[in-house]
Amino acid sequence: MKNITILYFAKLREEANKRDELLKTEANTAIEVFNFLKEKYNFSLSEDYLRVAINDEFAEWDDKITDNDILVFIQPVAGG
Amino acid sequence: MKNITILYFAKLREEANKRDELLKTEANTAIEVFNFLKEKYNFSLSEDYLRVAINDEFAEWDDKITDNDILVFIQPVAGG
Amino acid sequence: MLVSEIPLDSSALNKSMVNFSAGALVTFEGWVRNLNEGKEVIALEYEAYSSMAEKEGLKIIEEAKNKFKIIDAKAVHRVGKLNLGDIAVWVGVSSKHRGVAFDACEYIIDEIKTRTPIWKKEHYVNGDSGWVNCEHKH
Amino acid sequence: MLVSEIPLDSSALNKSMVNFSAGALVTFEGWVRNLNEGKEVIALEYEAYSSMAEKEGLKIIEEAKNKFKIIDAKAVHRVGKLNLGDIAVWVGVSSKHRGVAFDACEYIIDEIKTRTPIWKKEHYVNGDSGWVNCEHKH
Repeated sequence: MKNITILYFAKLREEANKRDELLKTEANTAIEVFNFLKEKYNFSLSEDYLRVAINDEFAEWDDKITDNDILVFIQPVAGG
Repeated sequence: MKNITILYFAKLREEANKRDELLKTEANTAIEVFNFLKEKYNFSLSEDYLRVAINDEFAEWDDKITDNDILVFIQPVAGG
Repeated sequence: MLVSEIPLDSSALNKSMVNFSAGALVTFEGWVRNLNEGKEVIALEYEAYSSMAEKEGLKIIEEAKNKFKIIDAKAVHRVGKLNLGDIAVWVGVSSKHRGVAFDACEYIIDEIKTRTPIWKKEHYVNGDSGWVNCEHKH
Repeated sequence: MLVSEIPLDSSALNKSMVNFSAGALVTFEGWVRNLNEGKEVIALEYEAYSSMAEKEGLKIIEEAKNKFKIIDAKAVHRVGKLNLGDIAVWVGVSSKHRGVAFDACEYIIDEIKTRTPIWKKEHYVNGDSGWVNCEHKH
């Protein structure tokens, strides 16, 4: 069992209706966490369209997560 | 006989020791005027290294000059 | 790179770049404009994952310093509610010779727009609003 | 393009470019720096054939507007005695999209440096002085 923090921004913040949450999880990878939360909040964006950051750094979806990690699902940025 | 004006700038101004002068001349082309003044003031810059402007526009050395023209010998500009 | 909740003062930012060994300063200002993809914009807000945006921004600036022979580079991105004509992002690059300052400034703003976690929500005249690049994707 | 005998105020110049349909402003500032070709500079003066410099500058700006899809462009060149850190020349270009603003701004400053009749005399720490690009040529 791990304790991790999720921060939400922009559209996902609006869809989750929160800025952050603490999660107790048995998930091993970032994608497992995302899939759980996508179902919980019915996110409109799929993982193909997002990147994940672990502890302020871009990471891969199948990277392992460890206790006290901070995860952020990074939507396409403002661009242009 | 034509009345023309010469304006001097930068190094040629220092060498001629004047900002401008009125010239009565029988010269037909810009290069003839320049050669006369180069000899008069012992200019350190030759026509290969200069351009000429007639009435605020770049011109050719063998362009004809006419009464009331304003001539300027354009040294290499500040560049860089 | 910094993320700022207060309006950007390009005059002060430009002055902060003064350096007697620099001959050139190239700056970029990104402004809030009144049209995006044909829709009339009345206001917008930027939201940042600030700690990561600042780290990623510093990486970009270090990359620019390694790639181009520049003296200094800085960037600041505004967050919060912005109005038409406000500065959303400022980038400044100083160098001895100007060519590399143009190249480095363009590199930095291109990378900031691609890589830093900062999002833009536009509010339109017709009452709609939306997160740019995030709508209608599944 | 204008030739100015008074110091350039880049803040006012930048503000003069504000336009709600523009999303990007790229500016170039050329500064007086303390070294040129290894010689230590303490001051310099610019001298212009102003009427022609302004006409040639306007041609350059018209060329830039024809070549690049920009909204507006302006340039101002200082003349007279300048000190270290002073702005010798300012160029600003606004556009909807930023890439062309970088290209146009670089085009304008490159052409100004090549074509406008403005000359620079440098004064060095050792007491020498000289017109840049005009010395020792016959």
